[in-house]
Amino acid sequence: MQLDEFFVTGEPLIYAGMVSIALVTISILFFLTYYKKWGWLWREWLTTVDHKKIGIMYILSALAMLFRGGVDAMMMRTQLAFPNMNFLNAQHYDEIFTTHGTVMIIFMAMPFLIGLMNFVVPLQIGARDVAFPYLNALSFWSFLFGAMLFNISFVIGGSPDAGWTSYTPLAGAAMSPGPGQNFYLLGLQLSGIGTLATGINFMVTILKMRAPKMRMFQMPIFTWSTLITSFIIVFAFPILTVALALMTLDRVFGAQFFTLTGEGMPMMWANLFWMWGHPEVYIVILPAFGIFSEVISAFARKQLFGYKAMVWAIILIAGLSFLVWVHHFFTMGAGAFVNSVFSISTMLIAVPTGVKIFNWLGTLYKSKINNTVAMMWALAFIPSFVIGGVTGVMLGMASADYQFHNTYFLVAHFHYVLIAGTVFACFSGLVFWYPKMFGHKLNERLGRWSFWFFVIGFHVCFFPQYFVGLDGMPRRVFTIIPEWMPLNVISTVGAFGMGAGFAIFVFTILYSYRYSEREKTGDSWDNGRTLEWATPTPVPFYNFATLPHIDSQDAYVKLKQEGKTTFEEDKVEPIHMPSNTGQPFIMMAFMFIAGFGLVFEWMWMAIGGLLAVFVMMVIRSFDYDEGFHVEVDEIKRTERSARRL
Amino acid sequence: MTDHKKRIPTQHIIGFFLSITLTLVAAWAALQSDLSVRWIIIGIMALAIIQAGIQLFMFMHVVEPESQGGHIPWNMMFHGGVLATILVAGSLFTMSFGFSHDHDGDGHNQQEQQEEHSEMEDSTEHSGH
Amino acid sequence: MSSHELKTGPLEYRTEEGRLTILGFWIFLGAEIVLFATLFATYAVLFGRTADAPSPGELFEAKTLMIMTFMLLTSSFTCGIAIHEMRRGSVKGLRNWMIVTLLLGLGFLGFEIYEFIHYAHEGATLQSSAYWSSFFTLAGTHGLHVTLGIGWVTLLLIQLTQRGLTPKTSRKFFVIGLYWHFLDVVWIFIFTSVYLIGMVV
Amino acid sequence: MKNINRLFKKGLALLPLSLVLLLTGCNSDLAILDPKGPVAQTQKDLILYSVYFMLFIVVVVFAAFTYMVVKYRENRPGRKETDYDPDLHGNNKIEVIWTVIPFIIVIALSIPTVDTLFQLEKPPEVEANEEEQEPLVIHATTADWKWFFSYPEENIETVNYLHIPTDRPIEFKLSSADAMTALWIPRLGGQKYNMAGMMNTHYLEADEEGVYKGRNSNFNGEGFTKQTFEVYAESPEAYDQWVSDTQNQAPELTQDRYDELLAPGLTEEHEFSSTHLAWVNHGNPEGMDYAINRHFQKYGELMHLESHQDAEDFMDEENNDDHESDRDH
Ligand code: HEA
Ligand code: HEA
Ligand code: CUA
Ligand SMILES: [Cu+2]
Repeated sequence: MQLDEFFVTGEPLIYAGMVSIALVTISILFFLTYYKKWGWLWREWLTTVDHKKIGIMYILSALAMLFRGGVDAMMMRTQLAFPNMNFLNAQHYDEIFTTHGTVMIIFMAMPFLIGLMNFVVPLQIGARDVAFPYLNALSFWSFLFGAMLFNISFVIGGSPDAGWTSYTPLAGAAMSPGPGQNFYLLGLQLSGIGTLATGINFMVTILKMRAPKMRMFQMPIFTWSTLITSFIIVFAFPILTVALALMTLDRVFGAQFFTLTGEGMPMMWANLFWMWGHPEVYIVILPAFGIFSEVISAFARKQLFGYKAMVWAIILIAGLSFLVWVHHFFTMGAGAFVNSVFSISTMLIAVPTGVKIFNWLGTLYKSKINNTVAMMWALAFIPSFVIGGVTGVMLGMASADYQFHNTYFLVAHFHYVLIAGTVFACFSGLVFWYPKMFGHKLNERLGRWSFWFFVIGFHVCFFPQYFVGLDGMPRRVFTIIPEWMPLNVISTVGAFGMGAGFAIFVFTILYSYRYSEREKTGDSWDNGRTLEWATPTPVPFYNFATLPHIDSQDAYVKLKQEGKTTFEEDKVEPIHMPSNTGQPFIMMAFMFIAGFGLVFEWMWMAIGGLLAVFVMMVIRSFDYDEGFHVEVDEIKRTERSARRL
Repeated sequence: MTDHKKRIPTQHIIGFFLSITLTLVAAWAALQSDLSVRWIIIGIMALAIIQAGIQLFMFMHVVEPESQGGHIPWNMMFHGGVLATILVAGSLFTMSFGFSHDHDGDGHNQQEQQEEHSEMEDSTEHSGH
Repeated sequence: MSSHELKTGPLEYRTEEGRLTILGFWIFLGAEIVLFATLFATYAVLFGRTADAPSPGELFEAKTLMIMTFMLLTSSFTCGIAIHEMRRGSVKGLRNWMIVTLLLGLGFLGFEIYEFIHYAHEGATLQSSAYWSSFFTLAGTHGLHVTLGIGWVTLLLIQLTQRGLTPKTSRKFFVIGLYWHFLDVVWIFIFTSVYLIGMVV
Repeated sequence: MKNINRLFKKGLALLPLSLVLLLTGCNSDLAILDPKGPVAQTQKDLILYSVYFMLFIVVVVFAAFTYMVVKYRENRPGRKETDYDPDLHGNNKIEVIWTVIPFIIVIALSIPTVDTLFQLEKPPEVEANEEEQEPLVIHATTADWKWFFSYPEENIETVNYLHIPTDRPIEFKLSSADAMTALWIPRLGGQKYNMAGMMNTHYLEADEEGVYKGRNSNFNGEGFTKQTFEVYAESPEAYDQWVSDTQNQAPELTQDRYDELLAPGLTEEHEFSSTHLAWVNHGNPEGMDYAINRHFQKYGELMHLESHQDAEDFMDEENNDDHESDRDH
């Protein structure tokens, strides 16, 4: 392979991208060296197994990915508002919507939520870490290396261009030769492994490591949603793993699963993809629902309305999520009976989701709404999501979907649920838990600005898309007819509004780092209802000095009433904690190398990388490190200074 | 599997004996018997499920008290089974229309008609010359 | 993360770490069920799509199949005995039965490799058709699991000689026991729905 | 800030209203809501039916939401003590109500959905004053990035455009020579996939004369955007005339010519006085690898397609002289 085949050439945009990536990398390396931060980076972050730090790393990476996906979105919107400017040609546009969709769902939405789960869930249930801290680090690094593998396709080898759904035979070796599609397969494969491990980890954590006496039906609702999400992950991700592996076998090893030759069956890919893909969209919405429940009940200063109904609704949605996948290909011609079955199962999801919506409204009833930025994101979610949801039900009516399918009506639907649901939740949750993570709040005034820009921009961007969809504008086209221009221009204006909102959000983070008042108590909002607020800020690495007995929902409310804390001096005992280790980072780095080798079909590299991974596993197997104990004295010292006793 | 101190693992031995027998029965049903294909498939799949049960309960102790009555393991196995059913049955349900879109029905007739048609065409052409 | 150790019950369950790991492994097995189910679903859907390659009925041999199946069934049994011995506190019993298991596993693998090579000679490879792709992937994934299991048992046997029976080593053996039985379950379904049905239809 | 705040929430509440306006006001403009045939009509009716339910739901939720947000703000002037009840944690009766009502709505939506699903599998029903006609069979085959329409009974084939008679059901036989695509003519009805090695049946019908836009609506690579065609729906007489003109004047389609056309790329409109079905039907398993075997190497090549580049059909009003029956939309 020639060097000019290896690097993507001939595109000014990509040269610009390469230059900026190089500059950013060089400056990061420079600062790390200049301020002698290498050791710090390695000790504190790369080798950490602390769920809080891992959570923060997830969130930072997800924000970076939101930026990347967002820039993709801006480029698409620019192209569609000025189709004759030749900003993007067809091929380039195809690559961009593919990476946009993939990055946003796999490398932005999921990691963001997993980051929040990582930080919050162990604190909410009174645990000192997740069940398998080592595995947790492994998950994170597998996600990050997977994301990097996917993202370098931008400058090396070429991006995938068959849509985030990668339908075969288009995505097969015959019609999409070259490494692009392999990046998709291996990037997702690598990060998928980590996601599966996360699912297992959280299930065990939540099922087995709750504070003494905390019953399942006393768990905070975000923890519940994490549990159920993990359950979906455990049962859905293996499907993706297999589907990706099969396509890899097709592309790299000449198998015939989804090919046009050898009696392959391309549509089986669509089937497998959506058997994972539909549960996947609920993987990114259920934790969001959990976050909204927490935020709404905290700032409404009221217990969540209908807690039990809320929990059962989540469980029901999770169950149904495995029974509706065919609604993504109603138009495949499977016949009226099949479509009827899946139409009905799809629409049924509206019922438990409705129950949730009404219970949030019920929580607001007779409440005292404290309109903070976190709450505003949560409130904006309710009406916006309902629009996305009811249009989803319209898509669910198969015979109508024959007209909606593959149009902007669909694009509008999924952005209404993904952004108003998942993205608003990420912002809401980040603002809400930010003081716990970083010891200071985000500036509220700036927060409002970013909120309004983003939310108004969002509606301006996506509401018109319903109508341009009804007018017959298909998705994934890079140029449009004059009739569709006005609505598309409006849409683009809205998109840039969102861009501004996001820019202000990032600025808020920097501004607040510099100017915000530092936290003095653990209960930053004075409204904390669950155990995470019972810890001091910053949270000691072992989380809880002593574990309270929990006998009610909203445990911290009760603790506050009784004047108790999670530091009962006379009950402190040594705490056992796991040691840091660089193994996960190194193992996944080898995995990355193996993946990279497979992408370019350099077998020596793939095999070498895999062997190194096995060696790391053997090392791990012989590693009998038992962790260490935090002594009582140290705990007391830490707690006293943190609590200013 | 309450008593782990026993010298002779009766449960394992029974399990082993059963699994060998069931395997033989299945092989016999499939290769030697003259049941109809449909009944063979139903029968041997049922045997396979029983065997899976034997492994789970007699060898893997899904429900032993040490794992708290196996509540969670049992749950995972059960739901895994449900999902496996959805995956296999669901894929067949929605995918196997594949070749019957039309090929068995009038699709082929179309094709034949078409062939006749072009043959006719050919002949007229020839006679025209 | 408490390091409290129980004084009674099987070793592998005595520490919190052991209990969590075993539970986690069960959940992992749930995921494995789905993984194999996806392969089975693919196999079922692609059944009959042999293109120009021979059909399974022509290639499958009842004799090899029965030998392989009995080897794996027996290995599952010996593995169960090994864990039983472990719970009785017998390092020797555990080691010896585990070695028997290992050998049976190796035998199974040998036959599988022989079988695959044989099919390839007859013109059925991963590349020859959709059906054969799905066959080799399904059976191959199982075979790969067995291979990994063999490697894993070997590592554990070394650790057993180094450290004897501790809560940690016995937890590891218990877990691989689950894994091994699980592979047997998967094989039963391959035996039934791939081989037997393949020979009947 | 507070004011904007409130204003915006009001604005949100107005959204459904704007929906009504757009739906009624621009009704006739939006392609999907402007049917020109019975299939599209059925779908439009179903869509409007569902929209009424959705509007009802949206109005209820928005009203309740606005009420809560306005009334229970902490610093609303005139807040009363009784407006706060932190211990209110649920009510079974109301849970049942808001479970059952959506459930009923779902049933109300399911019935017509299932009904139309079965209807759409058959040729559209004949209206009272019309005589029943055999559907016109047209094989619609796609290849990267063009359309072949074969009329087996008439023994003609067109590329990238389609003529149909009005008031007669059309039975499309959909298949693809390579990637998965979909036939979609919004004003005549919804889409269905074309797949290699299989054949889907799709019924449409026009009951008004006119030129309608049709396209491939399922992404299949670089030329996707430009894989469009025009549908000339004309009176049966005009249609028959066109058929016989094509039969008499158009060249025959040879296999070489066909293979050439099949190669990935864009192409102009063509017509032939024979069909490719004579030697390959891509909808049969045997026809599945026909194109890929012939053009394997060409699928990876880039066209560097830009939006001003004419793809014969899409942005421009192209060579009308092909179609004497051209009419305005
Ligand atoms: C967060 C992600 C998310 C969520 C939550 C949803 C939620 C839903 N989705 Fe969506 N969907 C996507 C993400 C999501 N979707 C994506 C990404 C795609 C496209 C992928 C691609 O092709 O690229 C997609 C595509 C998609 C399709 C395929 C369309 C097509 O390709 O032609 C369909 C069809 O049925 C559908 C339906 C639904 C339904 C019925 C819900 C329901 O869960 C919604 C339920 C909610 C409500 C209904 C609102 C609240 C309820 C009430 C107030 C009660 C009363 C209401 C009624 C009785 C109706 N979605
Ligand atoms: C969580 C998922 C998620 C999110 C958050 C988004 C966010 C956005 N999406 Fe996307 N989208 C998808 C998931 C998502 N999308 C998926 C799955 C697809 C389908 C892909 C496929 O077909 O395969 C899709 C497809 C898709 C399309 C259709 C493309 C096509 O079919 O041709 C469009 C078009 O408008 C679009 C637009 C946007 C916009 C404007 C945003 C905005 O919300 C983005 C917000 C913007 C930022 C966060 C910008 C940050 C950048 C800056 C601050 C830089 C400053 C620069 C400037 C202001 C210039 N998306
Ligand atoms: Cu999908 Cu045939
Ligand atoms: Cu879906």
